[in-house]
Amino acid sequence: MSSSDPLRDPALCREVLGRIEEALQGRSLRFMEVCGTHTVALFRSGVHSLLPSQVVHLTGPGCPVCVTHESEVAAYLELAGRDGVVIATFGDLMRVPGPGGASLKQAVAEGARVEVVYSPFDALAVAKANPGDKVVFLGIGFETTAPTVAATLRVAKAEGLSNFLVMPFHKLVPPALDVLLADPEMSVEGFMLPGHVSAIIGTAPYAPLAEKYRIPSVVAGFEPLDLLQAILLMAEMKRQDKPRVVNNYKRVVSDEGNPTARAIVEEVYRPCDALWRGIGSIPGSGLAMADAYKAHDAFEVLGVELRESPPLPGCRCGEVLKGKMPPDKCPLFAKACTPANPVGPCMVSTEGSCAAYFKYQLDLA
Amino acid sequence: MSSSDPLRDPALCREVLGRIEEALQGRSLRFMEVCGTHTVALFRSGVHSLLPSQVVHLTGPGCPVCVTHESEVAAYLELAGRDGVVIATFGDLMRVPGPGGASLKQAVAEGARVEVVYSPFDALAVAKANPGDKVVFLGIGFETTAPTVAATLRVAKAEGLSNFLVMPFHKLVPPALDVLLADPEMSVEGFMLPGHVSAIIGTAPYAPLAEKYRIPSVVAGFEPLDLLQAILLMAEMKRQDKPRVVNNYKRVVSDEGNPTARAIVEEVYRPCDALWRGIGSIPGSGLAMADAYKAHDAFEVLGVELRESPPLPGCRCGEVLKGKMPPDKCPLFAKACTPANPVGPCMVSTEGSCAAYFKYQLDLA
Amino acid sequence: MCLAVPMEVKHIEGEVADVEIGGVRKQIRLDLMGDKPQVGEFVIIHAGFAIRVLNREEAMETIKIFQEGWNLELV
Amino acid sequence: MCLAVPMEVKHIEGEVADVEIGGVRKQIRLDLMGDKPQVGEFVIIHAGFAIRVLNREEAMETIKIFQEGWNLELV
Amino acid sequence: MGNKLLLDQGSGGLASHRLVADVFLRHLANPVLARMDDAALINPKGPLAVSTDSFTVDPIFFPGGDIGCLAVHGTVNDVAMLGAKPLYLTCGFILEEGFDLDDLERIVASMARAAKKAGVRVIAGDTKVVGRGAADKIFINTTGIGEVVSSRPPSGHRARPGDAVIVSGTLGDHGLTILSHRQGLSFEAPVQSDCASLNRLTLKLMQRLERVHVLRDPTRGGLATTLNEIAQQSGVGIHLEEPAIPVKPVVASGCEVLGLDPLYLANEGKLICILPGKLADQALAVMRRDPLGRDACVIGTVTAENPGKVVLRTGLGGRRLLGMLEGEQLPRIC
Amino acid sequence: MGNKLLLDQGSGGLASHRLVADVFLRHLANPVLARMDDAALINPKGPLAVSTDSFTVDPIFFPGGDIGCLAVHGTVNDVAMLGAKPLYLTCGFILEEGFDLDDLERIVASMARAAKKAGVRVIAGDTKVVGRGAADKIFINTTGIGEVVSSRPPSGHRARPGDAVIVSGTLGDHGLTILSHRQGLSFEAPVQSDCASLNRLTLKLMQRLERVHVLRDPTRGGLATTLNEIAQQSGVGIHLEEPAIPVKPVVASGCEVLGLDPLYLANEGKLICILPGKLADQALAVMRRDPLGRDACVIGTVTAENPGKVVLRTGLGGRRLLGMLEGEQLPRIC
Ligand code: SF4
Ligand code: SF4
Ligand SMILES: [Mg+2]
Ligand SMILES: [Mg+2]
Ligand SMILES: [Mg+2]
Ligand SMILES: [Mg+2]
Ligand SMILES: [Mg+2]
Ligand SMILES: [Mg+2]
Ligand SMILES: [Mg+2]
Ligand SMILES: [Mg+2]
Ligand SMILES: [Mg+2]
Ligand SMILES: [Mg+2]
Repeated sequence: MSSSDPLRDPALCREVLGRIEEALQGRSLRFMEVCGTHTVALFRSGVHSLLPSQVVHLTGPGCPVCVTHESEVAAYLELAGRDGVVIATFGDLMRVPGPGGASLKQAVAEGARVEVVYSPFDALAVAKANPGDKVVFLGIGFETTAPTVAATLRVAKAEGLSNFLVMPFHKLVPPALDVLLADPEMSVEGFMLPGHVSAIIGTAPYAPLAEKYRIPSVVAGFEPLDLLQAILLMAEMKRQDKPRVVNNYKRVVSDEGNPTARAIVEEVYRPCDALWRGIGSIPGSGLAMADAYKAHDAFEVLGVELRESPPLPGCRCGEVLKGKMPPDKCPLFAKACTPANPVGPCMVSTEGSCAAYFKYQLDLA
Repeated sequence: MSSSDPLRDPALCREVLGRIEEALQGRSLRFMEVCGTHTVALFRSGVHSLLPSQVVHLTGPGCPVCVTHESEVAAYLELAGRDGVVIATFGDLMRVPGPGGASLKQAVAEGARVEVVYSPFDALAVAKANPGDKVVFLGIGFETTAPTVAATLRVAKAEGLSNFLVMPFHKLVPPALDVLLADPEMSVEGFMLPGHVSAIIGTAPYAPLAEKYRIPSVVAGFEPLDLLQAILLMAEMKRQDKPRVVNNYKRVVSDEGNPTARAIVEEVYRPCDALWRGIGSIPGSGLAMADAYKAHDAFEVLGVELRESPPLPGCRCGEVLKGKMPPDKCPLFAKACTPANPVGPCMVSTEGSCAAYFKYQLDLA
Repeated sequence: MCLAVPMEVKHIEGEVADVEIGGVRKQIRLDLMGDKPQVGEFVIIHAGFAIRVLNREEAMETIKIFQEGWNLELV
Repeated sequence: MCLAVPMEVKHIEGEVADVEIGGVRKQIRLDLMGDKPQVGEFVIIHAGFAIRVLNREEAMETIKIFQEGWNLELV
Repeated sequence: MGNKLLLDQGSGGLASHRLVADVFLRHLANPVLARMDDAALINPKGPLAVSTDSFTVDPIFFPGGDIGCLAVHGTVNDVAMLGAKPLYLTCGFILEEGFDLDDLERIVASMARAAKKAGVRVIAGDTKVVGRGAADKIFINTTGIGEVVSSRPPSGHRARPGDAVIVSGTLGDHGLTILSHRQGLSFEAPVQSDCASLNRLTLKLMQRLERVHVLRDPTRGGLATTLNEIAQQSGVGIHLEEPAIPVKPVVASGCEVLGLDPLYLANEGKLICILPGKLADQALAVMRRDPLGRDACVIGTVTAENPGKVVLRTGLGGRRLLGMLEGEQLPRIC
Repeated sequence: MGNKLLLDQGSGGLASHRLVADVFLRHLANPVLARMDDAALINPKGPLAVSTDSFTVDPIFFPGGDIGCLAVHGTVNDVAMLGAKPLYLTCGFILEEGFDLDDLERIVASMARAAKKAGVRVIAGDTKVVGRGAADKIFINTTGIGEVVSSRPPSGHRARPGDAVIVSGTLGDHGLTILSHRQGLSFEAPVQSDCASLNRLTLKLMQRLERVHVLRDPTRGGLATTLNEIAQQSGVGIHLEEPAIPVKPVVASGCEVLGLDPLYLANEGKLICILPGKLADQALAVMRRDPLGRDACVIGTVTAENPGKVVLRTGLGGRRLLGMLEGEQLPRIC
């Protein structure tokens, strides 16, 4: 695999690496990415293995799959087991474990009808093909994904497709960042901000990062050069002691984000508290169905409730997700907890912090 | 395969064979069996190959499968093709060809849902297992079988099993015998009367055979000795010129038959005209659903009609069924018409006259 | 037409009987039997229903006629 | 989170666009685009929806900064 | 690992490797299989007999056996029918997502026992898992390889007039057992499948009686179909004595009830042996000394007349054709 | 005969015989198969390589091939990877009642062409027809037998530090082709399956380069999985240069869109060749002269460090593990 894309240019990247060393002036930089795709990009590109040892990479709550709460998994598994229900979902959720290790993969093996779709819009086709069933789309995802589900619901409503339902499990990033930053143990010196979430929400919601917490923050893309630039920018800001929110992904992210997408989300959903796996409830960090869309709310129509499930014993995901602990310091890591038998959510998704460490990091192997 | 049953005793059988020769006194005996199980029993036991050459065996309309009319096949195939319909049937019907050679076997291959059952009562279980579908039992069979279907319908009605339907295609033997005997070309000198039909209807309906037509007739069982005794009795009656109806199957058939079975048939069905394959319509030879059972009448509930279908080109089944022509004299026999590609119904069922000749008769091979 | 086999009644419960022949056991219906058979009797089974009790004396009779001199009296 | 890829718009019909990258063609939805993209523009696709038009000048800009002297001005 | 099979377990990835190690290798292991290369390396002495069969039997567990041991017996027997000594088996599993892993293990353990008893080794395998509803529980393909021990291996083409036709035991046991457990045909019968590997019996026959003309196992289609094939391949007639054909009373009764003919029912542990008439007694003696041939008997002869046909002489001395059926027998009422 | 498959056609009776004659024998006939005995009689020179695989690919027709030719290529290749000359195939078909007979014939004809091209003969077969819904259209098992031509056949256990790792061409073509035709993932990509028999190429390699250590076709699980297997079997590390790994732009793009990694996608006409580093150029020269090895290149080396692991050096010079996946890749949004 090779690319002539200048954003992947080895020479350019090496130059930036050199600049990072210079900017650090021998001091450390503890930075956190809050986007799972950044986690994976850092590892897959090899950037992670090339960073100077002073750069400490912490992984935040960066994957909407990982943060799906056990109670949420239990709720959709309960539906998956019902007759007359077809679950439509992004592939990412298939292996996410719920209480007792149950997953959609297992539910299918036990007879549940589950369709993996590429787009929520494809789930509409599933609903049309199964008029006698309820087709329940699992609405996971951050601010990037929520609008795609909302837009699909608008079409379903307009077409009167009453057997298309959604279980909204969306999560919002800024409230989660607030919780992280409010934690007194938090020692992050820079944030790599999520590129595609920002494409929707713009840069304004990040203002407190620089203003209130004085943490250098960079909205970053996903190419090697994007990653290195972001780290360099954080290092520079730290060196100059000029914390700001820098948008270094302008080719995709504008300061105002995507107001059309946000308007659609506001039409279809309303904010609510949400359960984050490993973290717990975060006020205002979720989206529930707006009244006008209740007829498509799987919770409402099918009478499902989130039931408290006990936290996974021994799992330190909460600390990992908050950046308090690197994955390989969890006592279960690579022992009781592996991608085949994930104890915690961070080990599940390809994007999960623990899974990325397990899969990509050479010196752990 | 051997049997110590005296009814299969070779020595006894040989003695009866000798007695037949004696009784014939060099003259011929053209006898007809009107029961397909007799046809097959004559061949399978080897009796057919042992009969003196003066005994000419004619096969009558002896198999309720063979006589199922193309129009009737077309009607149930139409239903088999519908969504929400499950056909339940005796195995015998699976290969019976309708117009264009279509059959239930092919319908299944094309997606129809068809369950082969041993008993009509088993079809009730199919109906219970598929509450969302209409389960249509194909009510073929003569007087022996009609009561089993009628009794099943009584239970279905009592249990309120509204998705259990029947298509009554039953045929009655005495009206068909009347038609045969009324044919001026008819040259039969003896009737081997059906054992199990008689178990239901008794012997009274056969009275005209001896009285009006002066034809020796014997109600016969199905063991080799039964068959030979029946032939001997016919030969004796012919020799003595004392035509009668003799019940030589008293272990199963009483003169009054089974009045309980007949009463159940009378409750559930009413007589009607029926189409016989190869023969055409015979007045009063069929059974239609009585008004009290209309709710279980597939014709009524699903809106099916028998549509005239063209007779099969070249097939001489009509003549074979009437005993006018031995199967191997049909020009299509064993050439265009084989059990694999039956042109006419007589080639279809194991009991079909042409099929029996094709399968069992050595000198034709 | 109308394959039917004799099977021995082993047990009766309502309209259902357990019947047996040569070790093969089935459950069959008795709806068509005016007088219910006795356990130990043979019934003739067609399509899952008993249609007759087998008359064993008559069965022997048929054979005896032929064994004892062939006096075919056609009365 | 949120895998997204840039794809070139080849054809638009209502809320549906045909997009392409490296020979791979898909149909995607434009519901989230306030200003519809032009044929020939690149859009960022996430879960079957276009979420942004790719700003190519900005793309070049990022690289140029680094190619032309590293003047990281943090304004 | 739950107790239901997941698609992942057929993916070729880690879950597949665990399944292979935990179930297949654990029960079937031997040094050839354990290499886990793309192909197995063997060094038999030619010439070889090779046979393949897929097993789709439903129910997968039945009195007397299961789909696993059947898959071993069936292919071992086909190889043995060339007068060969079966040595190697390959196994291809097609499994339905959601299949019970305990059942899988039971089946694989049964295969292992059957293979051990027959003296064959499983040298190569393959596992595919297909989505729920894309297969019915489990299908197994086995391919067998054996060393041919005779310079003139038996063949369906070698029946000659004057040969005796021998069967090694009662017919229809397997077929009736399967039917009696088929949904909708509920009847009970104290009968079990005869499934067994016949290779030790055939080897004895080959060693003691060099001039065996035909060996064949009357599986699908039963005795009648298999004899018709031989009659056609050899261009001879086959004349059977119906009273000599061994059928268990329970099988005969079951067939009468359902309107079936036991001569068309499948057997999975019986063989037909055709050889010069004067060797018949010797062959019977060899067979009857083996538990699998205890009920062996001569059921007929090969004739020059009626070439390509099978003719049955009934108990009464009458004769009739015993032809091939169009397809499978279905229960009948008439 | 209608144009939909009937259960009768798998019954072993007349309908079965006609199907075998009209479809299977017509296309695949050769003297060994035509004997139609229980087993085929062959006389190869040992030692032999034997491999079995079942094919359940869906869709059954795809750009570049179909399940029929794939069933030939796949097993021919596994046999070839032992440095053997594949000569014989057995085929087991499991067919769903109602399957289109024209499609069946098309598939069998495709197998016949593939077998002819690869120089192998189908010597034994089996056909089962299962009820509607009990299988998904058609499954094919093939078992292959080949003569081993080398005294030290290649094996996954023989990779040694200092060896070069070569692939014969671009990766992921087959996997992406299949994905692009899978229901619900509708995208179009001008790519076709690479499915092909590699036995002529491997034979050339074996003849010109006696010291080939490992040959393996990276099918299910792709390059990454196969190299991990080899690393574990040989107890060595495998270090890859990511920029050297050939992937077609369209495959790379398709993977980016779906969130997949082409190194885990199946290939059906590619091989991995591992041999002493100093022979790498010679091997490349042999491969590039063959159309199926035109794009061959060295992608890495075998090392003593990191035993059992595959390590990738990225374009930037960074390194990371390339592990095995738990199961099949699923399209992702994150
Ligand atoms: S290694 Fe496993 S248990 Fe530990 S934090 Fe990660 S996911 Fe949780
Ligand atoms: S041989 Fe065929 S065409 Fe002729 S009468 Fe019989 S069934 Fe009809
Ligand atoms: Mg391989
Ligand atoms: Mg075979
Ligand atoms: Mg076999
Ligand atoms: Mg394989
Ligand atoms: Mg199933
Ligand atoms: Mg065989
Ligand atoms: Mg293989
Ligand atoms: Mg393979
Ligand atoms: Mg076979
Ligand atoms: Mg299907």
